[in-house]
Amino acid sequence: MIKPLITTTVQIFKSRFTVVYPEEEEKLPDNYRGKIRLDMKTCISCGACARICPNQTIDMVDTYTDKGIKKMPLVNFERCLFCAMCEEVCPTNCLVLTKNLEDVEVYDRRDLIKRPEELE
Amino acid sequence: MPKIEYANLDAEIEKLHSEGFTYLTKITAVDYVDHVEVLYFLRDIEKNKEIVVRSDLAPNYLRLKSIMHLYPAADWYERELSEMFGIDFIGRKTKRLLLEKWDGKGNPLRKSFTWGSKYEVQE
Amino acid sequence: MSETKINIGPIHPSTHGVLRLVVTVDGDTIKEVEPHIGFLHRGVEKLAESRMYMQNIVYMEKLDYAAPMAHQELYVSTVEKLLGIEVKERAEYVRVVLLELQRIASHLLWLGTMCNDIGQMFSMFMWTMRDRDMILRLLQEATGQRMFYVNMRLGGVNRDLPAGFEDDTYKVLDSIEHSLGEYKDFLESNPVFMERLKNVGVLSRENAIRLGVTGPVLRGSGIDYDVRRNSSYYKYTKLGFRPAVETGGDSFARYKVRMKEMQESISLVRKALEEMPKGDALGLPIKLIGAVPKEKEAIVKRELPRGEGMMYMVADKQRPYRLAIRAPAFINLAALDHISRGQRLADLFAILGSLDLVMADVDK
Amino acid sequence: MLTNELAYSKAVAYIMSLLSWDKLNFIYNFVLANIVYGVIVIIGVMLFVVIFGWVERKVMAKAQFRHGPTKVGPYGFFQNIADALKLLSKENFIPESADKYLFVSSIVFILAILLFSMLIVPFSGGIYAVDLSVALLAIFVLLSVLPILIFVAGWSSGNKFGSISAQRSIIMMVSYEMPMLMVIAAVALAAHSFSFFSIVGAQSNMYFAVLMPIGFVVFFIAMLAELERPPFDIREADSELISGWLTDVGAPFYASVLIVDYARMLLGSLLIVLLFFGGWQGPFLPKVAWLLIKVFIVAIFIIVLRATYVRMRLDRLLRFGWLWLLPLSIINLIWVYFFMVWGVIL
Repeated sequence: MIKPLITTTVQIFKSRFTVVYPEEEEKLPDNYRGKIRLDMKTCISCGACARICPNQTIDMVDTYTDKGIKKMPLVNFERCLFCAMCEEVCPTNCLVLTKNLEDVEVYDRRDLIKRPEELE
Repeated sequence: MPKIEYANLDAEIEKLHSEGFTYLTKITAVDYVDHVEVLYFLRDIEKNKEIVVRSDLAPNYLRLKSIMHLYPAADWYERELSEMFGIDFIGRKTKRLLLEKWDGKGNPLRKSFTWGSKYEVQE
Repeated sequence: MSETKINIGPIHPSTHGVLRLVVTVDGDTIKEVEPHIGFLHRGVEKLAESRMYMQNIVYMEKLDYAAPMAHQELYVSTVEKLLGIEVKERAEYVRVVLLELQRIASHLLWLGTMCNDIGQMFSMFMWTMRDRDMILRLLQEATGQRMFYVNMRLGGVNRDLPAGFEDDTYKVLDSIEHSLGEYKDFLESNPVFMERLKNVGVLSRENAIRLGVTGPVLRGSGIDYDVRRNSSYYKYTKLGFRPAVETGGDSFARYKVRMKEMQESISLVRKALEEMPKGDALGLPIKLIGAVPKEKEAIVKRELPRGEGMMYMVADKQRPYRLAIRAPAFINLAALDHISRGQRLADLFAILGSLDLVMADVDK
Repeated sequence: MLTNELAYSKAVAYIMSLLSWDKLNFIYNFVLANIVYGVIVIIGVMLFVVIFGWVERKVMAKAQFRHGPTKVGPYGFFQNIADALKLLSKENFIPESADKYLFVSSIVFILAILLFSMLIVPFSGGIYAVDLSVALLAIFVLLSVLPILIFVAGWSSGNKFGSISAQRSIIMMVSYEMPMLMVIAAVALAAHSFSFFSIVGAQSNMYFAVLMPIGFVVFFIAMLAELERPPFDIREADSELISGWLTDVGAPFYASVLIVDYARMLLGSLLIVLLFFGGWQGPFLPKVAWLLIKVFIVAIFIIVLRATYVRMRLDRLLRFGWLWLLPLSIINLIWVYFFMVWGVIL
């Protein structure tokens, strides 16, 4: 009857485990799969990522680059599952998932659709 | 396990049940457009033996005898199959749809059931 | 006496996920429980038919969000059997480590939510969540994501275990083993807890077989059947795996089975880490045009945390022609009506907790 | 016209003859003193509700390795006030299937009765509203009215969960009221009177908790059931009945019920301290300080209980109440009687 009480009081004096998120940052491993980073220069607009994506979240849109209009992937983060299949399929691996979480937290759903320029 | 004729499917299942295959793992069906194949996965728990009983059904005559009296586990599997494939099971009490949030028209897992238009990405 | 129908609706504090129970109650004893499912039906089997083999991993993980690694591994080994690809030596050990870690995490989630349903004000839930979070951080280190890993590839894993993984795991396993001991005597010397679980929701041996239940619910009723030993995949027998069986058949027996299984998984992970051979564990990377399957169909059985999962796949060049999934929670929920007849209304949630249901598994 | 003034002045003269000066003075003092004291008590109870709510959330959080409220005020001190304001600002809806008047009046009465019973309980030697000679009985008359009011509220809320929880509150009452009253009889027997002052006075050389340990344990358990603290919160069983009789309660009423919850907790721990731990007696600290320290210790023990124990099933509680609590309280009564005969305590 008394043993559970002892266990609880022992737990009271242990240190806290939760992290107060906005103030303290949580340590993420380096291979964490967060927001996609696109290297516009090396992208050969082959569309492999658009075809491999299970949720069809990547769409090839024509963007203005210094070498004229090229088709670049536009990512709709509303439907993205962060499975990093596009990173694996990309022949010139110009598309990498980074540890950056802040850009993917938005207040307006339309901001989740990121054009290639915003994926820098 | 060779295919069983549609006629003596029930006799085969009863024979296996008496032989000791008392555990029903799953009932599934596959729609091969010209015929629908039904599979019963039976198992004998003590002697750890497995058997798959298969048989073909003509696409227009999708009717099977219910095996709920032998395997109570079959209740939910049969209801799921009747919704997904349109196979109706004879000798069943509850007729209520298993999947609540669905109006029940059409059988999704048949090849004839197609999706709406491809889901476009909003610009 | 007057019979009233109580609708324990889809949104309820202690139905895990979206499950609606229509309970006909006579006073306080339950006459009949009628589960209504389908709120979480995403049509995964139909969806899988329109995606290439390796694209379906993402959906197979969401079949059971409490143990995504287990379902993903079940699907990948089905495709491997179809394409006739052998799993590498080291990759088998890596998979055993990741699978057993996921099993401990899933059982900890079960322990927390069950104590919560019986009425403990969240403290056991928070303790188990702390331990579960340690494991999720480990898996995050190994795969890159906390919940949905997508790290299995045909024949192996997409990234080998990082350098400091072994001693992190040993530290985490020691602390979990210590706290498991603490929880065990915290709960079992707590008479109110024992009252809520002892001979509540009894499932006899024959009924367990007739109703086709699986996993800890089956082993709780005294039937010694565990896919890891019976169809011995991934050298479990070599790692000295012994299934945990209880003969009580009531909720307390199911609780003890899962506690023993956690202990068993901890020793499995330790042994697997020691005997892990050197070499590469990397599988084939994902390609737009994958290999063409050799066999026509494949049947694969695995021991998921909730029970025995089975996948039957019929092959069609680049896409599965038909994928039939046997979800353990589906049939465990079907047995709820039989188990909870004659019990008290308050016990319905102790039984639901002991069945360890995840609605994503049921609705597929 | 004339007769009006005449009648009016005669009436006034008659009233003035009734009220002699000292009677008027007494009425004036009585009304003033008690209204002022009442206001002070209500403010004190509200203050305690805020402090205690914060302490409970912090201690529960620490027992579960988390932070608890940290945003509003230093260390989240004003979180409860923020919650109360949020609840009060919400629209107060009454379900149309509910019996309007019964539903509203029962909740308001619960709050009123509880605050009224605060007047009877003395806070320390000097601070008290009225020294009833039968204060103990009055308190338990009021405390046993609460479950009936909760029954009325649950029953009239028109919600199926509400009516089940209403039935449960009556069934529960049957199981724990009897032992509690038996233990009070034992306490009164030991202190020769029902008034709190003599009870506390009688405990000067030996606390009643030491004198009758069985009685103390029985009273503590019964009081837990009265306060609906886990492991006995069967009325608001969250996992089964969503929140029992509170399921269809509008936000402002829910705020008042939260206040009732913590006020009842204060009343419960106050009673335990007064009856068994010798109220405000203590070596050198002022009287009120001793009372508050003891109340806090008892309250924190109740919180730890809430963090550990699982909810007891209804029929288990009945069996526990009748098979264990009742015989124990009778044994305790006999035990105290023998002590009285040997005259050890006084």
